[in-house]
This record gives sequence, C-alpha cells and structure tokens, in this order.
Amino acid sequence: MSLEVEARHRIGNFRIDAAFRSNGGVTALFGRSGSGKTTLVNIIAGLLRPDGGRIILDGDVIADSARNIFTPVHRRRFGYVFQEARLFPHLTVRSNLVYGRWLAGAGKSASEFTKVVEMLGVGHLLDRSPSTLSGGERQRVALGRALLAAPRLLLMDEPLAALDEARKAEILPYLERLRDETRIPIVYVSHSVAEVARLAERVVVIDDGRVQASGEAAVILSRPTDTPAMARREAGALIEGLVELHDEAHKLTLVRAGECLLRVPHVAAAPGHRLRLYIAARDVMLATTRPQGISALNVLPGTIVGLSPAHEGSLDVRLDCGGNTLVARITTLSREALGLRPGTPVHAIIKTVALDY
Amino acid sequence: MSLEVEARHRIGNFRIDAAFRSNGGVTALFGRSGSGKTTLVNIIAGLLRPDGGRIILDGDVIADSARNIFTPVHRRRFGYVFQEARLFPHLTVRSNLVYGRWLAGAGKSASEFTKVVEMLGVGHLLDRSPSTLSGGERQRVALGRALLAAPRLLLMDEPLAALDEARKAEILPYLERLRDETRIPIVYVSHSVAEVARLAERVVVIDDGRVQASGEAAVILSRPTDTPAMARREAGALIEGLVELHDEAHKLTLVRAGECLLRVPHVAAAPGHRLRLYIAARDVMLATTRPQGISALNVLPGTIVGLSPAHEGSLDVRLDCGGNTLVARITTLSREALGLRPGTPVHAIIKTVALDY
Amino acid sequence: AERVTIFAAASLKNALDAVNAEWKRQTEGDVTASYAASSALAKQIEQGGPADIFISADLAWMDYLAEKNLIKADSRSNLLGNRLVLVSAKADAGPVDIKAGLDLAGLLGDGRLAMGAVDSVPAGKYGKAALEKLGLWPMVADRVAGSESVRAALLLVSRGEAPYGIVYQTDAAADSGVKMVGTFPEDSHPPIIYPIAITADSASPDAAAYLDFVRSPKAAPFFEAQGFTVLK
Amino acid sequence: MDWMALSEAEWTAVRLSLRVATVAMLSSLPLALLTAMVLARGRFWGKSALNGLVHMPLILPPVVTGFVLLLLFGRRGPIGAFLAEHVGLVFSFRWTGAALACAVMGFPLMVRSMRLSIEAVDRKLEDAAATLGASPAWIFLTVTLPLILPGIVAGMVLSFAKAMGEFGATITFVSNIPGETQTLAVAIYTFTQVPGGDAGAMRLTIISIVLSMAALILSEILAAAAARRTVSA
Amino acid sequence: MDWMALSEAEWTAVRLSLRVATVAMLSSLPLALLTAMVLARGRFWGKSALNGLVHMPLILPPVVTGFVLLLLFGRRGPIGAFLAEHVGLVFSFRWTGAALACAVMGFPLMVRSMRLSIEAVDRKLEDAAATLGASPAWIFLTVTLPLILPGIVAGMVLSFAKAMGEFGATITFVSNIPGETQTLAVAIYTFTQVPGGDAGAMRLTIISIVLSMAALILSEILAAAAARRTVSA
Ligand SMILES: Nc1ncnc2c1ncn2[C@@H]1O[C@H](COP(=O)(O)OP(=O)(O)OP(=O)(O)O)[C@@H](O)[C@H]1O
Ligand SMILES: Nc1ncnc2c1ncn2[C@@H]1O[C@H](COP(=O)(O)OP(=O)(O)OP(=O)(O)O)[C@@H](O)[C@H]1O
Ligand SMILES: [Mg+2]
Ligand SMILES: [Mg+2]
Repeated sequence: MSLEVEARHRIGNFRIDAAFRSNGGVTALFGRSGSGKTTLVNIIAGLLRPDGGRIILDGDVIADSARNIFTPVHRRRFGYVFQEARLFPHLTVRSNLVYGRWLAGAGKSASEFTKVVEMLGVGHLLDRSPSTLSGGERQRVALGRALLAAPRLLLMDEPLAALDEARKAEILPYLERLRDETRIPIVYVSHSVAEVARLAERVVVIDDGRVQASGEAAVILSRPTDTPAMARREAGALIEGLVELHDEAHKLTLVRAGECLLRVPHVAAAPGHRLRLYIAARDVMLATTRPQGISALNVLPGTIVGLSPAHEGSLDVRLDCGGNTLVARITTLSREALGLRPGTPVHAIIKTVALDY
Repeated sequence: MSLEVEARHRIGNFRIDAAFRSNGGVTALFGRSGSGKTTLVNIIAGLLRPDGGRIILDGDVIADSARNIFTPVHRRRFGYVFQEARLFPHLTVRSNLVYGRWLAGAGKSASEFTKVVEMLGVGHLLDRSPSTLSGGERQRVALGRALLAAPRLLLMDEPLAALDEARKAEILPYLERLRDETRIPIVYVSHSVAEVARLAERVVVIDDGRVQASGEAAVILSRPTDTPAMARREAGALIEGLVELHDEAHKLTLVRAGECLLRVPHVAAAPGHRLRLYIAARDVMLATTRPQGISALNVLPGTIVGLSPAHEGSLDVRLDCGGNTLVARITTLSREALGLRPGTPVHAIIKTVALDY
Repeated sequence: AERVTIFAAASLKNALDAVNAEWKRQTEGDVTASYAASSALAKQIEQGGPADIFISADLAWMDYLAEKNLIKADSRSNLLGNRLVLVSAKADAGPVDIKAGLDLAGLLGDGRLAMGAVDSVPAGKYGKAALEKLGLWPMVADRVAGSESVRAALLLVSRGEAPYGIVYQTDAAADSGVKMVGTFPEDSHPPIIYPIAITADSASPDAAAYLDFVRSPKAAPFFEAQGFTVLK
Repeated sequence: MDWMALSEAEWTAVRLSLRVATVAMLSSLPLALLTAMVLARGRFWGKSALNGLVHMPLILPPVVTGFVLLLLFGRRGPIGAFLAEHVGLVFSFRWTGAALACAVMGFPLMVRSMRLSIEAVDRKLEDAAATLGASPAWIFLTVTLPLILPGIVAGMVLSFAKAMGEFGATITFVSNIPGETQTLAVAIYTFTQVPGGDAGAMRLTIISIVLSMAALILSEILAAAAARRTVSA
Repeated sequence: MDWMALSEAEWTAVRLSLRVATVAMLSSLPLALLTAMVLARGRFWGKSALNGLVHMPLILPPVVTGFVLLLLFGRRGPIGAFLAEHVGLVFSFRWTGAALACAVMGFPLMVRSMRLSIEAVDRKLEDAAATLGASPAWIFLTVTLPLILPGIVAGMVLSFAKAMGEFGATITFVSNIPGETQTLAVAIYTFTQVPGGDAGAMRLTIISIVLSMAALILSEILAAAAARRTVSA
C-alpha cells in the first residue's frame, strides 16, 4: 500500500505546493491553523481539482494533471471524515451511517455495523435526526459513516477534536486495529502529538501550503523545531521496539528497543510484535548515578549526544540509550547542577505510567 | 461577581437537571460527549428557555421560572463562543468581529480591536468571507467576535478545540488576563484537563444532564473518579501556592505551597501572587530514599495517605506533602517493590518542566 | 345524431343555452357550445378548431373567417340584432334623450363613461361610432373607460364607479342595479349584428339542421327573452 | 344549501379542473426540476435566454400565451402536428391542451421555487455523499432532492393554484368546451360574461376556493413533515 | 425597423407599464415580506386561512380578482372609499389602480419566494446575533434580511414579470384608459381582439419581452452578487 501525493493549487491568496509519499499506514498531516491541511485533504479526496499535481494510490493513478487524469470523487472510494461533521440533515443517524455502506455493496456485514456503532457509542442515537445531536455525537456519527463505507483510503480531518479524552481512548485503539489489520492507508490531520505519535508512521509537516518536513514519525517528532504547530511541551522522541514478553500479574509488557528493555503498561500484542513508543521529552528525567528505591521502572543507561540551546530556562538533552535516541527536557539549573555536557554518561528515568495513552 | 445557575429541562429523551454556583472567575463545565454541556450553556445564554430554573448574575435575576422572569438573549449581553463557529456568512471577517462591538456602544476602543485581532492572528483575514476560512481560522474569528462584544459573562463551548497547540498557547494567556483583569465570569466547556486546570477556579462535572460533582478546581481535579470524561492519564491534583521569588537567571519561579517550595518554569506574576498548579499523577514519581544527582528539581518529602485500588496494573497514591495533597500514579510492580502502604514516608519527585503548560 | 359544436360569442350564453336545451329536447340531437371572445373563437377555427357553427358578436370576425374561406359562404346569415343603451346607476337619474347636442359631458360631471373598449370590444366600437355620429365623441373621448366586456362596463356603472355607461340593451335589461335612461337611435351606429355561419371544416351532418332550427321561430322566443332582436 | 347544489355540468367542470391542475402540475414537474437545476447550477452561454424563456408565460398576457400555444401546438401547428402524428398526443381542444396551457402558465412559478431551493442547498453535503461513493445521479436522488423538497412543494402548490385560476391561455388555446376544456376557471369566466351569471360565478368560485384550500392545506402538511426532518444540522 | 417605430400612444403604454410594474413590485414588498415572515415563522390560529388568502389571486380567475378589487377598492367599496377620503388615495380609473391590481396578482408569487428563503435561514445565526446584543428588529435587518435576499430578488422578479403580463384583473378593475390604465399587456390584449391586430400585438409583445428581459438580467446580476457574498460558511 503506497500513496503518493503531489499538488499545486491556488485559492485566493493562498497557495499550496506540497508533495509527500507514504508506504501505507497512517500519515499524519501536522501544521498550524490555516496552513493548508484541509485544502490538501480536499485535493486528495478529489473535492478540489488542483491546478497541477497527481495522486497515486498503490500504483493506481487516481489523478494526474500532466496526463489529464482525474478520477471523480465517488469513484475514488476515499472515506473522508470532515472537519465539520457534514451529516445529512434529512436522514436519521442510522441512514447516515449506512449511506456509504449500502453503496459499497455487501462488503460490510451487519456485525461490522454493530461493532462500529458500539465502539462509537452511538447505538442510542440511531433513530434520531442529526440536528438533535451534540457536537461530539455528530463527530462520532461522521466517523462511523466514513468507516462503514469500506474505503480504500481514509482521510480524517481532526476526527477526534470534539471528543472527550475517555471517548478518544476508546476510538484510538479501533483506529490502530484498522491500520494494522485492514492496512487501509490513512491520512490523518490532527493537532494532538499524542494522537499522531500513537497512530502515525509518517508525519508531514505543512507550513503555509508547503511541506516543511516529512518523514518517519520517529524522526520528525524528535525534532520539535520542525513542527511549529507542536507546543514545546509535546516534544519528544519516538522509538521502535519489539514486544518481548508480558507480565500478566502486574499488567506490564516488556519491550525490547535496541539494547534496552522498557516496561510499559500492558499492550495487547503478541511477543515479537513491533511497537512504537513516543516518549515525551518532558517525561524523561536524567540522573548521574543510578537511583535506588524509586517508583519509576525504566532506568536506561545512556550517553548525552547533544544539548539544544536553552529556551525559557529549559533545554532538550539528546541521549543515546543502547541505540535509541531519547530526548529529555531539563531546566538550565539542573544542567548546571549536574554538569551535563555531550559525552556525559547518564541514566534516563522514565515512569511506566507515562507511557500509557 | 457571582453566578448562580439552576436548570431543569427536557428535550427528546434527554433530561437536564443541574445547578451550580460560582463566585466569578472561570467555571469549567466538564463532561463526556452528550452529557448536556452545550444544553446547559444554551440555557444560560437564554437560547433555550428551560422548563424550570433560574439564573442569577451578581444578584441580578436574569431568569427565574418561579417568578416568570426571562431576560431575552440580546439583553443579557452574555458573549457566547459556540461549539461551531456560527459566523455570519454574508459579512466579512471584519464585520463579523465588530458586529457585537458596535452594538455594545463605544465601550471598546480601536486598540482593543487591534489587540484581539493580533492575539488571534486573524489580521490578514479581515476582508475575507467566512466561507473561505479554515476551521481554526473560523473558530478564532468566532472567539474574537464574542470577546469584542464587551460581554458581562462569557460562555465558551470548546473554544480552542480546533486549534493547534501553539495557537492555544497564545490564546490561553489572554483568557487568563481576561479572567484576572476584567473579572468577567467565564463558563468554559472543555475536554482538556490542561486547559481547565490552568483557567478554572471551579469545575462542574456534568454526567447525563446531572451535576455529578462541583467545587473548587483543586478538589475536583484531584478526584479523577468523579470525572469520567477525564482519561485516566489526566488525573492529578491541583495545589495552591504563593509566588515566593523569581530566579531570573534560570527562568524559574519558586512557589510556596504549604510547607513545600516548588520550582516551576518562570511565571509572570509578582511575588505574593496566588498561583494554582495542576500536578498530573502521571508526572509524580515516588522514592523511598531521597535520590541524588537527578535532574528533577522538586523532591518533596511526604507521607502516603491512601492508595486507590489497582486498575490495569497501576494505582494512584495519595500523599500529604507538607499540607498539600498530591497524587502519584505508579505501577503495582513498583508498589510491591517499594512496599508502599498508608503511612510510608516517601519523596515525591516532580520535574520542573512537567509543570510547564 | 352527430354532435354539433357551436363556437359562440360569450354574451350569447344565456340565450343559446336555452335554445340548445330545446334543440336537444326536440331532436334528441347532441349539441355543445363553447363560449369565448369572438376573436379567440375565430382564431381557433382558423387553427382547426372543431366548430361546426360560429356565431360572432360582430361582423368583423365573421368577415375575417370569410376572407380565409373558413366558413361556408352560403350558410352565412345575420342571426340577431341588439340595441345600444345608456345606463345609469342612480335610481333618480332622469331619462336622457340621446341626440346630437346632448350635454353628455355635463351629465358625466367628473365621472367617466363606461363602455366596452372602443378599439376591441364590439359594444365599444358601436358605442364610439354612435357618439361620433351624434358629434358627442370629442366631448367624451378622454372620459371613456374602456372595459374588457360589456359586462364589465355594466359592473362599473352598477358599482357607482362610473355615473353612466353604454351597453347592450340585453345586458341592461337583466341588471337591476342599473337604470336604462336612454336608447341610442338605431341609425347612429352600424347595425349591431350577430352573424352565424357553418364552418368550412364542419363534418357534422346535423349542422345545417341546427342552423335552420336556430333561425326558426322555435328558437326566436329564447333570444327575445334575453332582449335580442331576431333578424329575418 | 340548495343554492350550492351543483349541476351535472358543473360537477364535470370540477372534475376536469382537478384533473387538469393535477396533470399540469405533475407533468411539468420533471422539466421544471431540470430547468431549475440547469439555471441554478449551470454555467453556459445562453443561460439568460433560457431564463427569459422560462419567464415568458408570466410576462406575456395569457391571451398571447394561449395564442402562441394555438399556433405551436394546434392541430396545424408544427409541434402539435408532429406530436399528433408520431406520439398520438393531441392537444387541440382536448383536456390535454388545457393541462398544457396550465402547465405552461405555472412553469415559471415552479422553476423559480425550485431554483431558490436548489441554490440554498449546501453543496458540501453533496460532496460528502460523493466521498461515500454516491454517483452524481444518486446524490441528486438521495441528497439534493430531499433537501429541495420545500421548493418542490412550493412550486407544485403555485402550479396547482395557478392551474385552478388559469383561463386566459386555456380558453384561447383550447376554447371552452364543456366536459373537455371547460375548467372551473373558464366556466367562471363564462358566467361573468352574461347577465345574471353572478350567482353561478360566485358558486363556482367558492367551489374553486374550497378545492384549492384543501390542496393548500395538504401541501402545508407535507411541507411541514419534510421540514421537520430537514432542520439544518 | 420602421415597423418597430412606436407611436406616441404606445410609448405612453410602455412608460405606464414600467411605472405600474415597478410601483406594484416595490409597494407590495413590505407587506409581502411581513406576510412571508408570519407564514414562515408564526404559529397561530388561522394561519391556514391567511395562507389561503394569500394564494387567492392565483386561484381565482383574474377577472374575478378584478371584480373583487372593484368591490373593495372601488370608489364605493369600503376600503376604496376610506382611502379616498382619509388618505387621498384613489384607485378607480387611475394608474394606481392598475398598480394595485398587479401588486395583488403578484403577491402570492412574492410571498412564496420569500417564505421559501426565510424557511431556509439557519436560525442559529440569528441566535448568534442575539448573544451579541442584537434586538429582534436589528437581527432581522442585519442577519435575516441579507440572508433571504435571493428570495426577495426572486419574489420581485416574479412580481415584476407578472405585472408586465397582467391584464385580466387590471382591465376589470380600472378599465382600459389610454395613458392612465392602459398598460402594455392591456394594449396587447386590445390588439388581439381586432382582426388584423396581430402585427400590433406582436410589436408590443416584443417590446414587453425586451423590457422584461432587461429587468430579468438585472435581477440575475443582483442575485449573483448577493449569492457570492452568502456562500454558506
Ligand atoms: N432535540 C433533541 N432531541 C433529543 N435529544 C437531544 C436533542 N437535543 C439534544 N439532545 C441530547 O441531549 C444531550 C446533550 O446534548 P449537548 O449538546 O448538551 O451535549 P454536550 O455535553 O454539549 O456534548 P458534546 O461534548 O458532544 O458537545 C445529547 O445526548 C443529545 O443527543
Ligand atoms: N477561497 C479562499 N480564498 C482565500 N483563501 C482561502 C480560501 N480557501 C482557503 N483559503 C486559505 O487557505 C488556507 C488553508 O486553509 P485550510 O482549510 O487548508 O487550513 P487548515 O490547515 O485545514 O487549517 P485548520 O487547522 O484551521 O483547519 C487558510 O489560510 C485559508 O484562509
Ligand atoms: Mg482544516
Ligand atoms: Mg456540546
């Protein structure tokens, strides 16, 4: 599964000129308000015919201005969760949900419907009119409508923005399963680093219509300077690991990443399964000696690779811990007190619960 | 400034029966999607005439079903930032912004306009039509429109949901200033504990139309069980302190809370100023002995007061640290390893950068 | 018997309905009448309208069809005549002797003279001709309110919109709201004639019989009852 | 209410009027919808001309419209002759002609209402349907059409009401033949043309009003039902 | 195009038609808007009756409408007498009467268009305006009115077009007085009533079409300008 997007377009004074590619999985579009994320998604969906560019999904040329190819929206079968819900006001919630499903043919079973409805918690709303729904309910129905349309590609424009954390925590695992099981490519617009870190394989950072950075989520999210849309507090590093074993008694999972062993909250994945962990810089503590008697379960020995310039009294310390890059944010006071500089051997201390989403 | 709200109403199968009072400042409405937050805000605004109840602002009876008083919406002068932007499609962004300002009379100067426009970053959009704005731009204009109407009370329904973290970080301080300087009471609906912790004096937790808990933000946010809308990862404790002194060199501020001294990122508040700090349980580490050579600047001695039941391999430990209640989330494995039980003396370790918003 | 279809000027409705009822009773023949403005009927006949017999409210539209050979020339005759009268709404209005030199303008005061539209409605055309003949036209030319039909003119008078009106005797007789105050001399205007003819396209074998019936003394009383003069 | 008792002929006129108005309304519906769609959404050369043409029956005196219909759709008219020969559809002096006249007279009213509704449709909903795999035709059927229902109902009401009151074009085009082309409105007109016809005209007018009111109330109920389901979400 | 040269009388009819149509359109605007508002938003006993009344001029043959106008607004009619005495407004045999007849005939068309637009307005925008301190009247002026502009324009177009074509009610109510009540439509009708009048009727019809088309195109430009600003946000 691969997606290639290239688009040049102009609306009013705004100009978009962006290209990115992804090899399936979730591609996160990240960028400040007004940077062109929705415009780009609209172009992918075919709702906006760009002045130039092309879209290739799995070798299938969906659109190519050079060759004058333009597949109309309804033949693309790209599910789209819009930034505003856009429910059909004249249909009930149930009819909204099955609108695309029906068109997709018998591809989706009734059990799929039940599953999605349950996951989204909209079962009690099925016979209601969209006008009577709350903001979050509307967004959930819109999400369900796109999911049930059996799309070849999912475009999601801030799909969880109006939802409470508890609800998000229910939906995210579903999206993860979707990503892992069906391998439907997903283009995901979000302002939440936590969401992106958890879901995305690739991150494309858009700024003023241009791709400012794009690449592996692990790489991009570790360079907060590339992502102006990310608040500083969300900087961190993404590390890849393999599930080693589960400690069922304590509901923990051991993850091997390079030479390190990390204890994370229980993950429903078989040993050997690949896992990505986003470790926020603010969650990493440094110690010059191995601390004793502390609650944190992860104490990783490592070496300081680099220090970012101080900003507002704090700085980011880049570490190498057994082949993994970690970022720790500490105060300038701590740096002075501990005398940290590149090459200093340190211990990175990370609470297990900080790795829970 | 005080606000008293009492409302009983029924729409379809949904029934709201809620009452709360606040003594000014920001009151956060917290609750899951569909719990009735928007309905309650609509009742306060006067857009929905409830079956019964009353609204009293500063002794001024705005509505009272018992006495058959109902001030029409436009006489209430309650600014309202809607969950959807609701911009006037036939007016330019500028006209949208000044719509209420004009009606409010000369109360707002041109400099106020410039200030708000700048803060929201919508200066370059002034002559555009709302239909050409991005989702976040629309929300910002809606925010500006309400702010500029010189309201007596501000109702904000997830005003920052569609915004990126960087933009939020620009707007939040403005709202804080608004709260502190103008003393306009604000009713603030949000799903973000960080936002609520930062802004709100009071938190009202709504569940299925009923007030499930209401009170000081410090109290409510420390009892995550009361707030099902809060993901577990957002549990924590709010502590109150006074600014002691500033360490300009290291951009730190020392805050005295009870007998403890906390180092937090620099705060623009004069010594003696009250400050509220929300300390997430996931950010608190426990140690049985005082650790040495670590980067965390805050190591607070305390005693375990209680332990919550374990859930999914972790539990919350309630501490008393020099008169402050803190909550630390640790794994069951750590509890066993460290042999923690009520009465155990421990050190709570909190990174300074974790206290940055 | 074959159906006979009559296209007749709308003002003939009352009389002709009665005649037709009698024809049906006597011959058990089928007859149906379409009443409309003579102009519309003439044009419909021109476009192939299913009329067997045409009765026009004036000679002009019959001539129009005759020129185009759309009527059987030998079947044409003048069926009915009518008189032009002056009516007034005021019950106390005295009789008016209609002759040259009449101070019609004085009678009208600041009111208007209601009549059929002088360019299009037959009664209007006759009325204008009569006024011209009597030399009264210049006096009232810009005081005329031309109606879409005689009936409308009559209504204007009976509603008091206009103090006087020029209408057919047949209409005036049937309206208790107006008072007939004078009759125009018969020689003051071209004879008011309702011509009748069988259309060229008529295929109904009963058309001729019907025409004979309408022109026979058996039908005359019905026309006379409505105030028409039956022409020989 | 003996006075209200209708003669056989009058009953015929009532039935005919209802048939003519209903057929006029229903048969012009598809073309009106298409025209409204084209005017609301299309961008083409000659759009103004089409728009003007649609308004013609309103701008022209009904007599002229009737006359034009007579010339075009009459037995000897180009279209009338063609249709009679190839489709077997004869308008001249038939109730079908009355329906045609009423349909033409009501056409601009129908088109305007529909166009207004089409222009008010949020195209974003149609976009959403397309992303769900709906073809343009399916979108039209399942999204656009239900959303413009108020305009369609309004257009139908106006067309029906107009058909009940239309006599100018009708009588000019297809004459005034009892049982065939004499609708209520034409019958009323006929009554107004003869002395003593007022009572008859009044009686028929009241019948016409009663019928139209019933149709109107029905339409309001339908529209309200449609609106209840399409409160903007 | 000597054939097109207009006589002085015809010029008068043209000017009169434009004046009558314009006055009819503009003067019925406020009442039509009010009625549309009441029908779209109001909930009261007798709403169906009001709705029926509004549609009356469409349902009744124009001649009947003309009769009714004469009965009500004529010199002796209750309203006509009152207005003549207290306001100095006389309709009978005046161009004002022609304008009244045209306004009445166009009224249902105007109301329907406006009502359709009013019903399509997102009330939530009005709510938003209220929270910003706008009184109901101010909301109507600054929010509702601009949003229903398409309906108002459509209503005005229909009313104007109808006024250009109206003659049945006009001639019945205020007769056919050259220079005073003889509008183009009435003049055309007059031509159709005399043998050989076709050329004259045709000439006036073309003029009427040209004028109406100009008005139509103007309205489209206005509507497009309004629409450009109110694309749903
Ligand atoms: N007209 C109606 N008929 C039936 N139920 C309704 C109606 N209007 C609202 N509700 C229900 O009332 C509940 C409260 O809605 P409300 O909009 O207040 O929720 P909310 O707390 O703002 O949620 P969110 O966070 O999703 O915006 C919802 O469950 C909604 O479905
Ligand atoms: N018709 C238009 N005319 C002018 N500018 C436009 C038009 N449409 C969009 N824009 C501009 O294009 C930019 C990109 O818009 P877009 O909706 O793609 O932003 P976004 O990244 O999705 O932002 P958000 O996070 O706020 O939703 C915005 O600055 C917007 O103002
Ligand atoms: Mg966007
Ligand atoms: Mg809500």
